[in-house]
Amino acid sequence: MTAKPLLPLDPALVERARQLAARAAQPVVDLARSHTTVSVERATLRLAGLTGADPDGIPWVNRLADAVADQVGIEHGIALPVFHALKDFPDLTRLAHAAAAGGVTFERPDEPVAGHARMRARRAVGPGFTRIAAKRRERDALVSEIGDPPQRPWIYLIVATGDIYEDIPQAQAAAKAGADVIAVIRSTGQSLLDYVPEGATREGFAGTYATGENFRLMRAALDETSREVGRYIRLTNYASGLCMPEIAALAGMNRLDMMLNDCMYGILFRDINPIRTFVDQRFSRQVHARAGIIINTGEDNYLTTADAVEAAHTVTVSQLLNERFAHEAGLPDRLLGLGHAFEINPDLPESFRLELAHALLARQLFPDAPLKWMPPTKHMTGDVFRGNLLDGFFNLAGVMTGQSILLVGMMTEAVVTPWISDRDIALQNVRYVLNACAGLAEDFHPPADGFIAKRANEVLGEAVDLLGRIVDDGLLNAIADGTFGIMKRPADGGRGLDGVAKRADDYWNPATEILDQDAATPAHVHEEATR
Amino acid sequence: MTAKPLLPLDPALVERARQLAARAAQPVVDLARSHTTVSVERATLRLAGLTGADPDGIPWVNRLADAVADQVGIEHGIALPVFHALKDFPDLTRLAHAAAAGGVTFERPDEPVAGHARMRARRAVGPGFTRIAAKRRERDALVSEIGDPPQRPWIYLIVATGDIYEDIPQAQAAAKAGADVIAVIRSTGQSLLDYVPEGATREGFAGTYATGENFRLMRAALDETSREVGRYIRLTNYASGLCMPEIAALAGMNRLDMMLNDCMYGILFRDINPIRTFVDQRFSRQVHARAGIIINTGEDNYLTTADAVEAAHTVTVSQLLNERFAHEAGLPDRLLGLGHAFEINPDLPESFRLELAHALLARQLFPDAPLKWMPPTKHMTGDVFRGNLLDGFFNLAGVMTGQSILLVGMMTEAVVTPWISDRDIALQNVRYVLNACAGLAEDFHPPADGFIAKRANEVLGEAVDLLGRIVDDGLLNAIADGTFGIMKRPADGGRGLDGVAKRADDYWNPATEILDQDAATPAHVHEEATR
Amino acid sequence: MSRIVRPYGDTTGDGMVQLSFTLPVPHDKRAEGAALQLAAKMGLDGAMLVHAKAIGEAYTFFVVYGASTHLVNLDEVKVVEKDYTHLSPKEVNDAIRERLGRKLCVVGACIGTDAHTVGIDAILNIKGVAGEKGLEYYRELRVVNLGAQVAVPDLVNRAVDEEADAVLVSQVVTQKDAHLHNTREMAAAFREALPPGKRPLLVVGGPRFDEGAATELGVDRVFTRGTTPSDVASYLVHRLVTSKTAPQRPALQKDVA
Amino acid sequence: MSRIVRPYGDTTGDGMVQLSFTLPVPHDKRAEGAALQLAAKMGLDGAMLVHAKAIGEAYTFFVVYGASTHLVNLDEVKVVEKDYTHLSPKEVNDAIRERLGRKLCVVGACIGTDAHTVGIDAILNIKGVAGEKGLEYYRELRVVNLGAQVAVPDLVNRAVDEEADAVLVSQVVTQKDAHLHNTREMAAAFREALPPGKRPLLVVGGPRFDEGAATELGVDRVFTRGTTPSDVASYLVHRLVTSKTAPQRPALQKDVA
Ligand code: B12
Ligand code: B12
Ligand SMILES: Cc1ncc(COP(=O)(O)O)c(C=O)c1O
Ligand SMILES: Cc1ncc(COP(=O)(O)O)c(C=O)c1O
Repeated sequence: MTAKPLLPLDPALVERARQLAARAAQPVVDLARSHTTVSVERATLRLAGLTGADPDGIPWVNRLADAVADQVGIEHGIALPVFHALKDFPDLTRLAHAAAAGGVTFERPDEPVAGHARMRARRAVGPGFTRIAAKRRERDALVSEIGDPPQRPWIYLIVATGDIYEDIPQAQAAAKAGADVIAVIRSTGQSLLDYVPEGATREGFAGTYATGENFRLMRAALDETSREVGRYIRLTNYASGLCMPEIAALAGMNRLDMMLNDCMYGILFRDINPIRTFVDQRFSRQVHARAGIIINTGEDNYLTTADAVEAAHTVTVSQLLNERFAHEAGLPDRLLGLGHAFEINPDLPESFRLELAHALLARQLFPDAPLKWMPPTKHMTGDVFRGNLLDGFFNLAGVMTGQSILLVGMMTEAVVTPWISDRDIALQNVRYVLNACAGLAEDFHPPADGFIAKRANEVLGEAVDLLGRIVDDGLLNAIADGTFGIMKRPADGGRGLDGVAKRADDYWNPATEILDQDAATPAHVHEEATR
Repeated sequence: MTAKPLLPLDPALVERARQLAARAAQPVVDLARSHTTVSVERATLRLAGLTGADPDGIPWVNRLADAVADQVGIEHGIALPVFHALKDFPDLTRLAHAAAAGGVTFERPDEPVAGHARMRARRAVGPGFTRIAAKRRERDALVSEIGDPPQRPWIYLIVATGDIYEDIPQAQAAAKAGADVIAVIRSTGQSLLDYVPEGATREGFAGTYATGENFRLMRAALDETSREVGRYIRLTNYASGLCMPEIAALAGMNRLDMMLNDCMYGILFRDINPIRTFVDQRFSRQVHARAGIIINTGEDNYLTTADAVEAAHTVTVSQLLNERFAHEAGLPDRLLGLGHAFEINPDLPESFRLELAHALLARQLFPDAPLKWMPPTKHMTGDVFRGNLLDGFFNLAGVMTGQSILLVGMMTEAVVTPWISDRDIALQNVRYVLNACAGLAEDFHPPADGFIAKRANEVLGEAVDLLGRIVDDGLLNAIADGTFGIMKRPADGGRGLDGVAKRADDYWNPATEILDQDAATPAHVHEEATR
Repeated sequence: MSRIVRPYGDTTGDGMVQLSFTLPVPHDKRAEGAALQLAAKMGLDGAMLVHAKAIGEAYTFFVVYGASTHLVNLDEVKVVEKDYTHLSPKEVNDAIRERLGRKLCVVGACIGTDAHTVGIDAILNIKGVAGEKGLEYYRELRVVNLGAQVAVPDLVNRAVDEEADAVLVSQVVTQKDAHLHNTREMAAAFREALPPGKRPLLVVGGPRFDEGAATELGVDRVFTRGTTPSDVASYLVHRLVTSKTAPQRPALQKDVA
Repeated sequence: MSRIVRPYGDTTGDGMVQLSFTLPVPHDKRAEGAALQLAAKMGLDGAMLVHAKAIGEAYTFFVVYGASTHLVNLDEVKVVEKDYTHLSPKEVNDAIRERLGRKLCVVGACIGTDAHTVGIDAILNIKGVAGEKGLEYYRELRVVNLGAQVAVPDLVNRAVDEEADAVLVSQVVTQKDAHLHNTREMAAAFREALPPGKRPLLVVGGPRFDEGAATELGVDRVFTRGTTPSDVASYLVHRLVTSKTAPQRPALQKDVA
């Protein structure tokens, strides 16, 4: 699906942009490698099979990890203390119960006892990774059996009732009406919860809680629907917020197919501490790489707070950084759903052609990535008639510029989380545009010295300049200065910093041990990834 | 405004199409030259200044013409009997009163008395033509003073309340909201009335009666608005139906700027007799040529009864015939608002690109004609949200293919005659597309061997074939066979045939005398017209 | 299934609806209040005024979202039940041939000033609609299609001349209720012209009719959006051929002045 | 101008409105009848069901047009009158300096789980909105912007610490009435924490609030769509500086449990 270039971009400049992105990312990668977080540690316990929650709904992984952290900290990794203590318990659940009751003393064992604990830990997380691998094979089998969507872009639709049992029929209806990908968005509050709720949930605000059980229920329902509609319907959720690594693990173990997973979204839009985010993000991406999950990045969000023309280059910069972080974590290009959006003020002269220029630029910079094309939101108003029109032109830009995943815009964007009818109207809109304009790209040839080519080059130039400044100042400082989305987030601010620890020299984690091997294995990495 | 060609059309084939159209039209032109109708005769009286109506609302032109027709027929022209009788009356109105009361005996005077009558007749219609010429100069002056719309296509909007006093504020509001051309559509019944109602009217169904007074009121209101908005707002009405020539005369005398005026619309869609229509049509076009009025033809209508893909070539054939008839009647290319429409079933794969192909074909065949681009109607449904979307793509096709006059589509097309809010939403739609995509034509280059070029050539080929068959069978037979819009209209059927007469050898009409001189004058005819 | 339902936005029972309208008032806070007043009177609870836009100086357009407090009782819904069995063209022809023993004559027209023939042609012309052939295709039907803009007296005369069993009338233009007026005028004219037993079956159709309005309009049957020729043919057979009773006329006298 | 108006389609007094909704019933004639029943209950006369489309097997979406029989009485429209004089930044600064003699302290936040800061930032940040600078630009205002997702207790504590004169809260997410619940919770918390004379002025804003709901929500003022910083600054000066009386609190006790 490599797209053929329509823009006269200077390859040297593109190369330079990538080098600068790698340089800008490196200090943050080093930071991520040298720190751990409570969520990374809990994710390890989840991979080791610990599930369930106490009567107050606090998951046992939290109760257990908290107990360990209280007693010996997390900087060495909680695996050794946990699996050492496990010698006296039949399983992790029983250990967690006891730890929650205050009845376990955790310690960091010395060799050779530590070796036994490591062995137990490796044996425990092994099945977790095996399950992820099995789910990945299951997906591959289902896709080859049932089939992929017949067209690009894939049609991506959001469901958001707050109640998994309302979500399921809506998602199934949406798939039958044409959606190829279903995203269940999360309740407004979830990203700030430092635990992942348990079980099937029916009470979310503007979205449904991401839980292992909700994942399972929805995936099972969509498997059924996939067979009915004759194409594998992909399921998406959000590996974001304070529990990013755990959610990634749950996603992998429940065969989610795509996950929103941005290197900076939580920092900027949830005020989560930057270091926490970067550490969590690396772990979760490593899991996604294993699970064959397509990540979706969140550059679209910047354009809801910043101006889409002025800040166009910040999208490009962020895409390059997300690409770099993803490659480093072992994700190949074909799993990189880099985001961008149709958010230019529609009253601006030539706004549609500016959108085409930006969308083509992304398409051409990342020819092998399944780019995610996001609909207008900021300039949507309560005028739903106009809203449906703008969504139509968004769809058109998606077709003309060869986008890979198209998030379906809703005419009620400025009004409510989508109604069943909004989705139906929106899908009808997408179907019309995809069908009526299917081959229009054949006729679309922006001249090399024309408006579109000029604009794309201008944005690329601005991106290279900004990357240069970020290399000089440091990415963390750039974020603190409001470079992305005009949100100023200092490295020592935000939530969740208390859950971060610099790894001690003897830090050990059976999951990262495996994951870091992956990242070192070129086989997982797409040929493009290392250029 | 000559458009530059995007399609690889064979010039020889285009030339052949025009030659065939001229040959197909000739017998009908001969028919039109050799017949007269009651409406042509009444139009002559209107040019001579006769206005007003009897207490039942029947215009004096009808009363007078009927009286003459009853006594001496119309085949010699009613001018001589009328102006001969006028010697005993102070003016035409008094003569008409008396004739209506049965108190006048009409006769065809012999020479030299006939010469005096002719003199009187010429002196009477002279001021009518002078008024038309003055109105034309007035328009030219206003346009150069106030200015034309800044953009192409011109935005053409329909007003249709049935009540001229509701129409006026709506038209003014529409102009302020962006309309460049206002059309007041007519009450459903008017085309079958064999007279033109008098005065300001407030009771029409799905449209407002076309009357001289309504023309005057609306034009005056729009003159006011033109100054306010800083561009000359054009006014459109319909020279169609049984009174086509009279309406044309009233339009010229009241400075209407465009008139719907098709060579076959009345035949096909109002079941008016073909001969009546062709005779009336020639006279009215001659008047329009004098008045500098842009005619709008009605090819769009065929696609509401026939399929827009199957019958695409009938549109092309009709455009070529309309062009031929118009040139023959003295209309230059710049007054030829040939019609075509976005009526392909939107569920058809590549429907939008087929629309582009058809629209480009028309654009390229008639590079100097102010083409009128008509919105979707047939496939519009009560789903107004979808309706607004389709209208957006219609607008886009208009911009991409360089259409000249864009009739604004309404999302409520399948529901009601437009509400004030429908127009506002529709204009907003047009504004968005025109503004956001202004220069998109720069990027639109359908390849010479691509889908669009192939389709355009296919339609042109089919059109040439059909023209060939029409030359062989005769246009009247083709119409009888349902060639256009699947409407079968035999030459001896339809309404108004009783108002047609073959001109006697001594037929004389002071208006046609002048108008036929025009047509012979190459000055009036655009250089393109005669090729 | 519950027999009482509410509109559905994204949660069962939420009652959500979308509404838009223009008020003839300039756009200001009072206008917005007026829009919400109307929404409240229409029974919207917690109405959200999500869009307000001036149209010129004297009008404002609004979009409102809110929860309708009204309940829909499915048991109280009145529908015109399909009182006839759906027949294939062959069944129609057989029934007419066997039971009536002569061709059944149908006269069709668009009356008044209405020139929209696509709908009636879809029913009558061989070409048909939605993959079905029109009534002309039925061997045992004799179809006289008068076309558009037929004056009511002309239609009555022709129906009498043809000894029509059924008259099919189409009305598409609805502005100022033209379709209703014309239909009533037509029904009255047939009543005047012919005694009860002699009148043809009167059928009207068009996209904006209410199927339940037959009695009120003085006709036997109303067809609306999505009608196909076989619907009409089946109905005609049911009413004119297979029904034991003579075509039952609605109580015309009391409905139409 | 008449004080009684009706919606306007294309003729004065026609009452025309457009309506759309989904019913949780499969698409059939009964569903269409149900849609018309709802339209009738909402007061639509001669409602036309112009579009009906199945959404899956259990839902049907409808578009209805019709004439609303309800009248809008402009005299009965309740609007929150602008009870303050609109001031320029200079006038605001002068008034505070001259009459209050100290800076006026404003604490702003998005509370609950709401992370939509664009609205409150538009009011507070220098950048502002609609060509106006935000409150930070006003020399005599001290602005503390706590950002998003602030827990109510944290907001109260901070307001106390800063001795805030006014608290500005934004709420954008309205699903399940989150904005109303959060606002009531916030108002109650301030009531509990501080005695009447000591409480800061409570102002909430967001696109889907009803400006008339202040009393009911237990706050002093509600701002909605299209608010600009100078609206807020002028209001603050009016309530906290120029009004002779002390900031008048609505009767909080009786409204919120
Ligand atoms: C095609 C069309 C035309 C064509 C008509 C060509 C022709 N020979 O029929 C042309 C271009 C000539 C035309 C002209 C006008 N039109 Co027109 N037209 C339409 C259009 C686009 C489609 C109508 C159509 O063909 N539908 C397809 C058929 C198959 O559907 P149908 O009629 O509903 O029929 C089905 C059922 O209703 C039923 N049915 C219908 N009749 C009958 C009869 C019987 C006995 C039975 C059993 C069933 C039945 O069965 C059919 C098959 O399922 C509509 C807009 C739209 N999209 O609906 C406007 C529309 C109907 N037109 C309209 C108007 C106003 C006009 C004009 C009056 C405008 C003017 N002032 O100049 C003119 C004049 C016409 C006149 N004197 O009546 C308005 C009517 C507004 C209203 N609600 O009152 C509409 C809605 C457009 C609009 N929004 O303004 N029009
Ligand atoms: C931008 C945006 C975002 C950005 C927010 C970035 C940020 N830092 O603020 C991002 C992308 C992060 C985001 C995320 C989400 N969003 Co959001 N978002 C929007 C969007 C597109 C625009 C909102 C906006 O910025 N408006 C512009 C500002 C200037 O307008 P305003 O807020 O109305 O403010 C004005 C007035 O109301 C008033 N005002 C507002 N507050 C205050 C306060 C005071 C004191 C005063 C005096 C005045 C005042 O003055 C302002 C200036 O005039 C809307 C859709 C839309 N077009 O409206 C959805 C929307 C608000 N989001 C929505 C949702 C559901 C979410 C999510 C919860 C989705 C999810 N489940 O993941 C997330 C999570 C956010 C969370 N935890 O709250 C829904 C809310 C649905 C509802 N009605 O409940 C909306 C309507 C979209 C939709 N249809 O689904 N979103
Ligand atoms: C990249 C990305 N991550 C995550 C989210 C979801 O946010 P939350 O983490 O609050 O559920 C979004 C929302 O749009 C997003 O764009
Ligand atoms: C070419 C043409 N003439 C005339 C008319 C108007 O019809 P009438 O003559 O019935 O007013 C139309 C309507 O669309 C038209 O397209």
